Amino acid sequence: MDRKQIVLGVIGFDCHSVGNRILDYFFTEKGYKVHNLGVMVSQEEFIDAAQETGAGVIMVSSLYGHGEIDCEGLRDKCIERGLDDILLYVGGNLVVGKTPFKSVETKFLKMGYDRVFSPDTDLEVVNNLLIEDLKLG
Amino acid sequence: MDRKQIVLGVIGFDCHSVGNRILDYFFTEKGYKVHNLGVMVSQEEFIDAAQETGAGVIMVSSLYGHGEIDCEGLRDKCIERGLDDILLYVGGNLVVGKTPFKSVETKFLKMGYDRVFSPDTDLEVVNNLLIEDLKLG
Amino acid sequence: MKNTKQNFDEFMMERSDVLKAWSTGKDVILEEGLAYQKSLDDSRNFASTMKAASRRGDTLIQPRAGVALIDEHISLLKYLENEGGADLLPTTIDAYTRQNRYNEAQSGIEKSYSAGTSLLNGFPAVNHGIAGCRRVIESLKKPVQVRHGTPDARLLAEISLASGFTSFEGGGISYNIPYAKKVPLEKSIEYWKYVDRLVGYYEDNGVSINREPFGPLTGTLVPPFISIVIGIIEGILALRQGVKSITLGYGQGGNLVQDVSAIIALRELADEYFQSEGFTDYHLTTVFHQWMGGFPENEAKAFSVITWGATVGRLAGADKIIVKTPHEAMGIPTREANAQGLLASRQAISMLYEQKLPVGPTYRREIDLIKSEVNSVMNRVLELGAGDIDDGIVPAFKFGVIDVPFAPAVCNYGKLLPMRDNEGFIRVYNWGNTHVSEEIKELHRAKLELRAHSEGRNVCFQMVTDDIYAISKGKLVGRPR
Amino acid sequence: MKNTKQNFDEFMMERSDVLKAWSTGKDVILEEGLAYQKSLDDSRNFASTMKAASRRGDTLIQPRAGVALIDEHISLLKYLENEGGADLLPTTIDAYTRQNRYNEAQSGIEKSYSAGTSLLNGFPAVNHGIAGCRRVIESLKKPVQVRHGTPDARLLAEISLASGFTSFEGGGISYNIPYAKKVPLEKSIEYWKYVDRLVGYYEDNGVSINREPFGPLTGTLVPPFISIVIGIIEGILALRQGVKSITLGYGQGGNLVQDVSAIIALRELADEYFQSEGFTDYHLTTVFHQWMGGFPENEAKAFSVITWGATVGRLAGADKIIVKTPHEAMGIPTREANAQGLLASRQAISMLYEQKLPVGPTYRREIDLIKSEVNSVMNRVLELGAGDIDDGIVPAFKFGVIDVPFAPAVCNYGKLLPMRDNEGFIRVYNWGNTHVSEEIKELHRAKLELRAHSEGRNVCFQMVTDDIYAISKGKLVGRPR
Ligand code: B12
Ligand code: B12
Repeated sequence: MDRKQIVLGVIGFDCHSVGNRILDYFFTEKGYKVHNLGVMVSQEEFIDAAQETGAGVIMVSSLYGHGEIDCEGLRDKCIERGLDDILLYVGGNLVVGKTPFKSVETKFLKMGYDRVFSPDTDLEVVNNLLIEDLKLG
Repeated sequence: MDRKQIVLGVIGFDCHSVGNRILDYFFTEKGYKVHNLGVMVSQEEFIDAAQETGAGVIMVSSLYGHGEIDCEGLRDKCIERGLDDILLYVGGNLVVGKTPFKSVETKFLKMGYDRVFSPDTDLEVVNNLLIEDLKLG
Repeated sequence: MKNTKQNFDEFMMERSDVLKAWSTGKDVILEEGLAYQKSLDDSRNFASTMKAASRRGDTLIQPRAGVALIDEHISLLKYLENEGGADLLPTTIDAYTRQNRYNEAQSGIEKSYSAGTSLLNGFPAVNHGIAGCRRVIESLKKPVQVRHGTPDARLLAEISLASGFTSFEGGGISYNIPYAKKVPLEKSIEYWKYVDRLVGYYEDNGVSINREPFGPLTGTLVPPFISIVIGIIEGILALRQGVKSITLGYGQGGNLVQDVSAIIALRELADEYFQSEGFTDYHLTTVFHQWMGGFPENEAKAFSVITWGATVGRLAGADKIIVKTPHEAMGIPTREANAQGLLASRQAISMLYEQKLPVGPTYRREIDLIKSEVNSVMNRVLELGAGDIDDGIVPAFKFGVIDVPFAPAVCNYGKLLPMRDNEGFIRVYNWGNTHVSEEIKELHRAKLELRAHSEGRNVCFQMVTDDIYAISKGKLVGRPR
Repeated sequence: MKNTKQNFDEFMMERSDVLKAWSTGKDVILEEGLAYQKSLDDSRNFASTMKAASRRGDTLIQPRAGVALIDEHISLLKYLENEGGADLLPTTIDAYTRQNRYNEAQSGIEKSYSAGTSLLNGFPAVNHGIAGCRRVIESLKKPVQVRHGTPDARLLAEISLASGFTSFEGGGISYNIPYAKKVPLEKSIEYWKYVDRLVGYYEDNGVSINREPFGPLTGTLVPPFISIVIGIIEGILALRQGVKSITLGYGQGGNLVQDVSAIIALRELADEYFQSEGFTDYHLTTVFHQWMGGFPENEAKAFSVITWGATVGRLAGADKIIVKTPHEAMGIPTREANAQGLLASRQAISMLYEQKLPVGPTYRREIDLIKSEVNSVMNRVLELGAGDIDDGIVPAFKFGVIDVPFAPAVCNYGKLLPMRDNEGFIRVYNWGNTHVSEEIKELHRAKLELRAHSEGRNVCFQMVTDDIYAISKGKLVGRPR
């Protein structure tokens, strides 16, 4: 099972597609196999794709402000479906309104995400963390 | 003795002449006799002019930030020189740096000024206060 | 018959289904809504406010704003009206309502109540229903527009127009392609004919309602001709259903000459096409959107982007400017941040109020280029529709004759790739199947080669990526680091 | 002999007196200062930084900043260098030092120590002396300029240049007329010959020091030709003393066409006059000052004025822009506010970096107008000086041939009154004795009549007042309320 695969998508009813394209392009260039589900992806669709592909990480984006509502419960559903050790990365404008990133991070870590990223994240940094977390290094 | 006279000037080593021109023009239009000493006026020059003319009010401007240093002591000197009931008005950017106007006002009232004005003062309001204070109304 | 004004009886039949989609629909009575609209003062009418402004040569400013709960929404809009000095008010609709997910919207309202803060990214007007919406309208002095991104906005239109909103943003293309994933284009176009027909009803009965197709699309490096083609098509579809007050939009690209030229071209072309379709009894205005792509996080820098937008919008002679806020990159703005965006924009517009930008040959050349791009695409759409624009739309998207960059909709061809040239004009790098002459393609290509040369690299996808980030990183053109 | 380079021995004699004016003067040794300057890296040299920028076609940004105490001043400038991203650094001198009141400055330093905050409006460089000033220079990476407003800046120049400052703002006219009341013009001109001669010494010995006449003057509705005439005259006086790196300045008026035209005219005219005086070995650059008159108090509006300034400065092709801050109307800015001004300006400049404003006939007409105004005044000054510009200056001011509006100096004629025309161009309402042709006067008059007509009032002094307030109240032209 090749863990160097990423399931990528924008969760909920969020239509912001630009960042998604860039993440796809970036990680493909870095040698990952990217399964890009595009925008408006439900939790079920993320999990289905992760099961089908055996990807090591699900990368969830939420830009439009409903992240808090949409992202809740994904970890539990993963466990229910037997994806015990899948990595969950989440990033974007995760809550409604300008909020100190620390408090956003705390909130999403508590929800069971492994790493939380702000919109100005340097993708090279993300890649380094991913190598570490997937023990590819 | 005609109290409807104003001694006007910019105190200290302050060169800001634009507001001074406007005050001169405005109060002249309103029917006061304005003795405009221009910029860079010392406390002594203000008092001399007030004594010579018998004006009811000295209007001190300070824009350049040294107002706190330059304006201190004018009230005492007026009393020394027998100008017991002359009005002292002061206005402009009275201290160094953006400061809540209330604290500036308190500071200058304590120094013995009768009224303290911020730079965005509506001159019509000043005129109304002056009529009241000079009991011209 | 689909290409002309929908028959009123058919409309009424469709309507009875539309109103069933959520419980608040049952309160909407067409004549009662009309009567309510007539009871409102003219100063609250969006259409006549736009008309008066354009006669005066004024440029109005309007924010985006919407929160979950009615009282909070009212106090937000009052603040923007009084402290921000907005000329026109918005009601931005939340993203669940945009997808007709009224259940989710309802739970968002409830969660917002208990959280004591809005957890929705807009105002769920359908759920609040007529009574709630009228409270909003009656609390304000300025005209209010519904701003959203809803492929099927029929119920939203019914409720909001009956509640006294006097302008409705969107269109069958512009509120599908950038906002939806799987809604078939033929569907959203049908839905929007309904909306336009509803507006037509109000117009026929003496109440003018402004309609505003969404010009900026994905907000990201959209070449002017694409935005203009779609604006013209949506304009024609709207006029056919009886719309009379129409405001066509354009999202700032960033280059002064290109943006000014685009607004001029937009206005001239729209009039040409509308008139060649036989319409004369309409009032056309333009709206300029301050930079719609990624913003810098730093607020001082964001102010600079906002001001540059207001500056160009005014110099271009737009009738209205949609204003961003210093919080743009971070999240839904506080009301203070929203008012700051308005105040900065107002200052720029009024400092430019009496200034006229001399528009010489450089602009004229760009205007001509945009016009020939638009004309060749429009001709192809007409061909595909065998002479009728409406019939041409779906095939045009299917074959990629019209292609919106970075759009999420699967019905968008998705091959066109834009890129900035060496002076920051948005050009096309990969045309996909977009239909323009070889000569035009050559011209774009040459401009892009110039840039590539000056950067010492080949024209490549990395440039597109760099361009997407550029303004948020403080540049216009994404040069290699 | 006064019109040419001062004899070195005479200079040295005068110098021994200059250094006695305050105790710190005794530490200044010419050769030691020169050696110190030579020890500094080229990246800290203002003149070469300006030259390199103008070659690259770049527009550099520089703030104004200065506080009473050395450590605070260093940390302020470091902040502006690192967080604000300033290309060039200032050291703004306090107003006591500007009037050579070193005693008052000393007491300001002491009061600032005990108050724990700066009570001076700038950095008292003379009192801090060479050791203090060198600590400032050595703590920074970017070149540092002395910015002040000092009629007699001889000691300040000695101390600061020996300390590693590599640019010195001011001139015998521009640092008298707007900044002083009773200093005779002939005096300040002599003092500034000394400063220029000192710079000439450094130049002769291989260290280039940049000189920058103060273009904006009173910052309030100064018609371009007045600023340009004074810039050219001060430029010639400086070149005569051996200055080689010269930056001529202009304060934004607010109208795009006029401001762009003014910068173009300034550059072209300066080269013409300098060359007709026989100078070829100099490097000329321009500096654009963001709006120098009264600012709006609201910070969002202030950001807008700042951005508009950066925009026009860049479009005009200025080599440097002096940046204002969102605190401008309120008081000396905090360092954060100062950095914000820089960041907003940088964003605007870099978004415009690759854009070229098409400069067509409308600009060209304005350029020609400015040129003929400058030429007629310059001709008259030359006449009054019997062929020599230097001899013409004092009589020109005395008779009002050159007349700076709203200036405090008694040696200024003070009759000229400026006023905005209907498009916001700064025109002349009352010419006093300024020497231009009847044709030009007619042109101004006609433009002003147009405005008066559109406002339904006669051309009157109230308009001048209204114009002075206008930008701070959010407009360019002061229309009746
Ligand atoms: C362009 C844009 C749009 C376009 C989108 C077009 C499209 N289909 O893509 C349009 C105009 C259609 C649009 C619509 C809306 N938008 Co919008 N939009 C933006 C804007 C200006 C730029 C987004 C963008 O493309 N950025 C460029 C890309 C490259 O960056 P990015 O998206 O941030 O993605 C990067 C990072 O976030 C990060 N990242 C993202 N996800 C992940 C995940 C992981 C694991 C990692 C490691 C990193 C990562 O990496 C990405 C690549 O660098 C932003 C504000 C901004 N950023 O300036 C608002 C913004 C995202 N939008 C917003 C909103 C609210 C909406 C709307 C609801 C309308 C409204 N109420 O105003 C609708 C959405 C409707 C819907 N159903 O989703 C809000 C969200 C508010 C919040 N979170 O509090 C924002 C922040 C604006 C604001 N301040 O109000 N929008
Ligand atoms: C133009 C200007 C200049 C010009 C002045 C030309 C001239 N000779 O007049 C120039 C460029 C030369 C200049 C120089 C300096 N300036 Co200056 N200048 C300004 C500016 C931009 C506008 C002033 C102006 O003309 N306003 C228009 C007139 C109509 O308004 P006004 O002056 O405020 O006057 C009105 C009111 O204040 C009020 N008022 C004033 N006095 C009184 C008195 C009474 C009794 C009443 C009722 C009302 C009243 O009524 C007036 C008419 O409406 C202000 C900032 C601003 N306001 O935007 C800075 C400002 C005043 N300057 C400032 C400084 C520090 C200086 C300098 C020391 C340089 C420096 N360090 O930056 C030097 C001063 C040297 C010296 N010896 O004085 C600071 C003062 C800082 C502070 N108080 O904390 C300011 C606030 C800028 C800033 N934020 O740093 N300046």
